[in-house]
Amino acid sequence: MRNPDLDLPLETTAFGRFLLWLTAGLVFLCVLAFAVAAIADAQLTALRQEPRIVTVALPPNPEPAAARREVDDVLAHVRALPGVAYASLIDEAAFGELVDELLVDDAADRATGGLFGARMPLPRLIDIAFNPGAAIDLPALDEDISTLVPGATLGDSGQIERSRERLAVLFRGVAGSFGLLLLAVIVVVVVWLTRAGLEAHRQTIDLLRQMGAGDRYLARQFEQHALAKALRGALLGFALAISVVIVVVYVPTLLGEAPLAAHELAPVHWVLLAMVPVVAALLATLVARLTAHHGLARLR
Amino acid sequence: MRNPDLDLPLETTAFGRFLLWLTAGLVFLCVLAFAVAAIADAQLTALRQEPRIVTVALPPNPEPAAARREVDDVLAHVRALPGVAYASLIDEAAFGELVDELLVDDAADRATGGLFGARMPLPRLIDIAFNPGAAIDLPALDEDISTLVPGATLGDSGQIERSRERLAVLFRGVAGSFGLLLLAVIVVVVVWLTRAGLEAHRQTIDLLRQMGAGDRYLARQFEQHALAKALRGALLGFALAISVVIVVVYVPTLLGEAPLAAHELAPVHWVLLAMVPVVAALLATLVARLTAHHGLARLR
Amino acid sequence: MTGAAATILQLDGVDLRYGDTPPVLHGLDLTLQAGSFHFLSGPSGAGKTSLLRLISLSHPPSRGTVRVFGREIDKINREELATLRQRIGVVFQDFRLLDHLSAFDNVALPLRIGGADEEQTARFVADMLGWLGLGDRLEARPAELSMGQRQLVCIARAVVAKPRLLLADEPTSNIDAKNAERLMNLFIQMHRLGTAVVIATHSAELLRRYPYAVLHIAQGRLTGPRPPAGAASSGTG
Amino acid sequence: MTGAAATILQLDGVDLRYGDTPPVLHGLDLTLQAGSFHFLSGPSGAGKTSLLRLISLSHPPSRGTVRVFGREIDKINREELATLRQRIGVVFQDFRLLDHLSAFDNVALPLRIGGADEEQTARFVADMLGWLGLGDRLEARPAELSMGQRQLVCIARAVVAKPRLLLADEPTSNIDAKNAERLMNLFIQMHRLGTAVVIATHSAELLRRYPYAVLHIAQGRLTGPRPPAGAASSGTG
Ligand SMILES: Nc1ncnc2c1ncn2[C@@H]1O[C@H](COP(=O)(O)OP(=O)(O)OP(=O)(O)O)[C@@H](O)[C@H]1O
Ligand SMILES: Nc1ncnc2c1ncn2[C@@H]1O[C@H](COP(=O)(O)OP(=O)(O)OP(=O)(O)O)[C@@H](O)[C@H]1O
Ligand SMILES: [Mg+2]
Ligand SMILES: [Mg+2]
Repeated sequence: MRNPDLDLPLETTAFGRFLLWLTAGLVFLCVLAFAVAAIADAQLTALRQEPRIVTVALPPNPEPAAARREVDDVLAHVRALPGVAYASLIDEAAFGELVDELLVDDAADRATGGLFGARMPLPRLIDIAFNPGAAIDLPALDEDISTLVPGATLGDSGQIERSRERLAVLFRGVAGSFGLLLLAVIVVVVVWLTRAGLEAHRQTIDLLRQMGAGDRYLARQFEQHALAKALRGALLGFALAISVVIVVVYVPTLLGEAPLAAHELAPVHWVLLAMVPVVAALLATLVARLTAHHGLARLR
Repeated sequence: MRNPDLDLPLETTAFGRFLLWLTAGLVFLCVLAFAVAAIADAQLTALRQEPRIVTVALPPNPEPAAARREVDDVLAHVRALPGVAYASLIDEAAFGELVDELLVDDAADRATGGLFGARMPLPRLIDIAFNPGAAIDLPALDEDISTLVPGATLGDSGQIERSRERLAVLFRGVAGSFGLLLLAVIVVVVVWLTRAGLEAHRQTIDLLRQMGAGDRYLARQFEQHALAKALRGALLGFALAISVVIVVVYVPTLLGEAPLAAHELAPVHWVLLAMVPVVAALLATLVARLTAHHGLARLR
Repeated sequence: MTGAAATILQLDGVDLRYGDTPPVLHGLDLTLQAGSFHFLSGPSGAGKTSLLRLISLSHPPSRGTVRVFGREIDKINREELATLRQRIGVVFQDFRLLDHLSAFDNVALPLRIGGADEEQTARFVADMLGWLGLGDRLEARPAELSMGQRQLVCIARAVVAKPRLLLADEPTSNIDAKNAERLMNLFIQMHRLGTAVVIATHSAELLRRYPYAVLHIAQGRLTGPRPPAGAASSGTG
Repeated sequence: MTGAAATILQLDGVDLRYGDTPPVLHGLDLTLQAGSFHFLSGPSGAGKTSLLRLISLSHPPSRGTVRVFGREIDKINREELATLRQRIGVVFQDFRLLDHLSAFDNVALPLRIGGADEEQTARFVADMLGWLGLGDRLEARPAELSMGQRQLVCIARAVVAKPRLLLADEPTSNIDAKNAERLMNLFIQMHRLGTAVVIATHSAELLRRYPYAVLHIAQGRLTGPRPPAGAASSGTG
């Protein structure tokens, strides 16, 4: 008449009552943590996709032939380095314009020849672009170049990017570890709830055993219950977490604040996030089963 | 022989088992949320303490008398505005040095007179410093100034600060509300656990009533239990959260990354954070008492 | 019978029903005087326990009025009800010992709830359990006692606070003949000291051996008090 | 006695102790044949329930060997133990019904655990409870039954799967005389069909009325099987 799997009243004790909500809470936090890691990862990828450009400044040299030689030496040296995508002299007129732009706001002024005209001796700048992700030994490069051309200096425009990169790596690492930690917490919680369930239903278990119920019969009840509750809890936590991600990430983007760039999340990130509740529920089920079997084997 | 408050075996059911851990988890999250709000608040205070400086650029004017008059007009107009702390002309030699510094890395070069010397006509710059927190109508100021001196422009260095300010306000609001929400969750959890406790101990409660135990006798057991468990849980959660704040905030600062500036947290912030576990524990106790009384009144 | 013939309990036209089912008890009228002694008999499922639930104020009547110690229970507030219940001792048919407490603490409950001091409690409880032959099992949990021993603990708990009304539901169902006689003597002693006693039993033996009035319940209706069933003498206590 | 005289259970020099306390049972030797019938008597706390715990394989002996259905229980693995237990029916002194299940589902448990199909289960259970007079209470939870009714449910659960060994601990403690006789007839019927029956009781009445061997336990030692106590005739079943 009734479902024969109702022997153990798991609903009425901690195991049944709390598994759903604790799983929901933990999966919520876990998905949030992995979302932060995914955002950091996406930004890291973006940062690494940008070719990194370092600028070399050679001091002005009034003698055209020597100047040309210096530039050629540096270009030849740099192009031979591994990881360099290209290296080129910024043309002087363009550099003049750049200086004008930096100091003069008014287009009209600039049209009349700017503050400096093009007659001033300017330093010669060489842009070196490295391949994405290439390992660059900037101090060594600095030394090489000042040996080639005394007074030549290496700009440090790469510095800020590298700091952001390190920050993204840090965030990805911390958030990712936190997410894994939370999965471990789910395992601990399920072990703990299953033990509490075994404890709370000790007398009923003894009774069912007396009637000839084997470990498999009993453990199956914990397992099925864990699957049902943990799956529902995990989906609930996932839905909440994804809502929060959307609210926190996209709403400020719409408001024009864009503190985080989630539109950069790749499909693989979304797939990984969607796997969290499934993994959590399966983990809970497996752990409930193993804990129940282990606990039952110890009870007499 | 035994403690007479042991009548209800609250330890053995959800109420006793989970109150501590759930309080610990929720207070942990709550303290983290309030810590984020406090950091945002500290940064907001810092941003608002910085005098905001806006720079006006007047186009070069080769005629000294007219040039001086233009500068005086602008200074007079600006100093009359409400909220202006001071306004002053940046001296030309210093500006020349600034330009040199911007474009020439080498101290030796600079000592020989720099790229430009001091003979070039440069735009004249006026720094306007506003009082902290003053409301500034920048577009109106821009218009006034270009009426006074055609071709004068207003730099927009204030723009970035305002965006950071809005972001800090947003973070403070969101994190603070989340913290309050978590306190509300604690209330809900305690109501829920107390109800579960009443339910689970229904038969024992009936028995104690049959022996003449009044509501106060019974509710006191829930209340005392809640106080003991919630206080321990809250302190545990607090200790964990403060450790996380220290690890996340100070360790990167030591590593030189400083994504957050927690050394700016004021004593009042620390006091408020320290109050979270106390408030949570008292709230839990009060709610357990009221829920128990209410629930007991309904049970027959 | 010693003690003034004050009315301890009075039922007038009382029905009792559980949920929507037909009433289990119909139109009961009953008066219990201080220092009275009644057996309550009837077949299994007749309503003996249900009647004791009414009398012990643990289940409200569906119809009619119940007065205890001169008070109509519909008109009593919760605090007063608790106080009245402290004067009633109940031996439950299913014992209802608290599993997590020792025999000692189980028996001490009514004294502690009544606010007795710990020293007095310790003395009373140890004396009572000692007299019942459980002096060496004070610290045992109910699960560590035999069924008869549990029943003795339940009886000790019901009588330790010297109630003015004692209701015992099959108090000797798991107890051997020798102990049963000791218990009957205890109940008779209490009745002589002024406690009103009602003992529900299906044991023809008890009814035959002890010369007290019998309330008989069948099909939800009460007959009696009938005069003692047999003319046997006994009850040396 | 019908059925082959196969040995169902054999105890050799068995002790039983709980924790560190002195043994509750000492040096027991006992053999139960298929289709035998024994009463187990003794004062409260003598160890009747403890002996039944040994026989029902729910508590291991502290010393000595226990053999059931020809197998020594120390040498049986967990799965086989479960299978052996399915052949033993136990009427617990404290019933041990599952509160959250209906009377029907409680009685169905052993059949379901044994893997019987639902249709057969439904028929067996309804027949059994109907015969015991609980046909209209199939869906009642234990808390909604009188104590005697609960005891009947417990008995129904013990016998429904037709065990080869039936252990009943005070099976009539809360049951009126008429029902008690019906139950005894049921047990006698099962014993005639080959089930070994052991009934623990403190009721001198039962021992007097039914002409079966009595195992007497006192101070942890077993005496008997003694021949039937009285020479009374009875047991019309
Ligand atoms: N909580 C309940 N809900 C519904 N029905 C109930 C409840 N308690 C008892 N009953 C029914 O009321 C009737 C009387 O029960 P009661 O326990 O009073 O009988 P009793 O005379 O004490 O029997 P016994 O001798 O078996 O203890 C029975 O038919 C029983 O099934
Ligand atoms: N789990 C246990 N732990 C410790 N002692 C126990 C335990 N169970 C029983 N005892 C003790 O063992 C002795 C025998 O108990 P048992 O329940 O076997 O007696 P019994 O003959 O069934 O008595 P009754 O007629 O009262 O049911 C008793 O003194 C009892 O206190
Ligand atoms: Mg009854
Ligand atoms: Mg026993």
